[in-house]
Amino acid sequence: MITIRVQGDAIDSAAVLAAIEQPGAGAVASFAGLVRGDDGVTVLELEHYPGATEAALDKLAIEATERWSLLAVQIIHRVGRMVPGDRVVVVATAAPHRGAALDACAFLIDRLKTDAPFWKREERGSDARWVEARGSDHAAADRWRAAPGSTRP
Amino acid sequence: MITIRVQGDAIDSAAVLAAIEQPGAGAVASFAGLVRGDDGVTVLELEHYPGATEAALDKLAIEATERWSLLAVQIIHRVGRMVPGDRVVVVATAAPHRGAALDACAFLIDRLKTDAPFWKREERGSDARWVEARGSDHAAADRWRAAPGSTRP
Amino acid sequence: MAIEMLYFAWVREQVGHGHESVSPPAGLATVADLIDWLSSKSPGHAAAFADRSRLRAAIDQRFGPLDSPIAGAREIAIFPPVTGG
Amino acid sequence: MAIEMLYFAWVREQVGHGHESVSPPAGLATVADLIDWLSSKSPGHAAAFADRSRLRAAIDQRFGPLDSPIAGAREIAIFPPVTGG
Repeated sequence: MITIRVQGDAIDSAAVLAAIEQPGAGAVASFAGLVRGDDGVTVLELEHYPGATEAALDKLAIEATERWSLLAVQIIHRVGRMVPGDRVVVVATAAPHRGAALDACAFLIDRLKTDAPFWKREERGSDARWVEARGSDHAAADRWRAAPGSTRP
Repeated sequence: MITIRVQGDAIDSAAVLAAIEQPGAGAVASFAGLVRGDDGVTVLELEHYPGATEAALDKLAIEATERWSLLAVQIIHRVGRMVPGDRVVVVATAAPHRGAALDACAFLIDRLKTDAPFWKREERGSDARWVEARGSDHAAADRWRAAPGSTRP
Repeated sequence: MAIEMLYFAWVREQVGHGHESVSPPAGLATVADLIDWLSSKSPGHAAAFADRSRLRAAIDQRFGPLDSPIAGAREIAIFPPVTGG
Repeated sequence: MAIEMLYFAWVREQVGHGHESVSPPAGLATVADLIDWLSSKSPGHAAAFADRSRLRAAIDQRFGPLDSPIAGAREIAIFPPVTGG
């Protein structure tokens, strides 16, 4: 039960959670990435590669279901212009047991940062710049490649 | 910003998520534990130790805020009679960065299982039994004692 | 001095009630001593306290092993290992 | 054979548009060769492609290094390292 969505509209995280709960799911983990409002950013704009983005997210979700015992995965990513407080991405996982739900959720958000074709552009008033990729994101994503199976914590 | 609640009413996870999002929080992680409906359980009853429960949850939340850079922690635990699909517990964390939010959320639910005075009683039709503590829960909780700091994944 | 005893889960069910005020004799040093003494109160108490390995305790709401001292305690809870979350 | 080029983020901004159809000469083997050739199209292309270490590519929507072969490719995207999530 994989749901992937790339959308311009605001993400309704309550709807995501409501949709992923189901019989047999003893555990639901979720992660929301929000536009931070504490470092002067007034607008965050997300560009993506239509088609390739959805394929990359789908591939990640499939990898998660192969790696952990999951009942459902949802990845909803917003694109376009956002303001501080807006949700950029919501990832949710449902599983019989908590370890799988928590690990898969962390895996998906870590790997999404390096494997899916999104680009962030920050505006601070009239100043705009494209966000540079961070080495720490690659380190977080690589940990999941180095260590197959559950390795939490 | 620690919120602890032990309640007989259904847990509104959308309200928990809405309450924890705030300026500066780039990351919100949540976990919901649900009554599973796939193993014949018709009713799950949760008993607790009033006063001591809230104190134990508060202590755990404080330990999390000392260990990770968090903006907010919410732990909402339901008690009384529940049916499959009902949320037993919702844990949510808000942090500037995703690693802290994800790790602290996993820490809280792992440690809650062994450190807070709740007892589960399962009914399957007319048969009722108290749930036995599981060694795997202690192993999960102990990992956080053995390894200070972030160790994900 | 009176101690308020609290029982939870199947300990409560086997004892037959969730709380009781008891006045143990002088000389009881630990929770385990108290449990020995309580076991003689009724068959229910005896059954509930038969297997020490399945019991946990809190003294004035602080969790501790069965060899924790009870001197000065006002509230002592006896219960099975916890199973929340 | 015509290749549909796609550009994203600051690569798109510097090139000046998000897509274009190009017909590279025979003999270009890799994405890097294609980038060399594209660089002569305009000052914008030259600026966008100046620093290879900052460029990533996808050939027919499959992500690959700049030395990936382009034989038979219909859509090639050039872009900076991704920054989503």
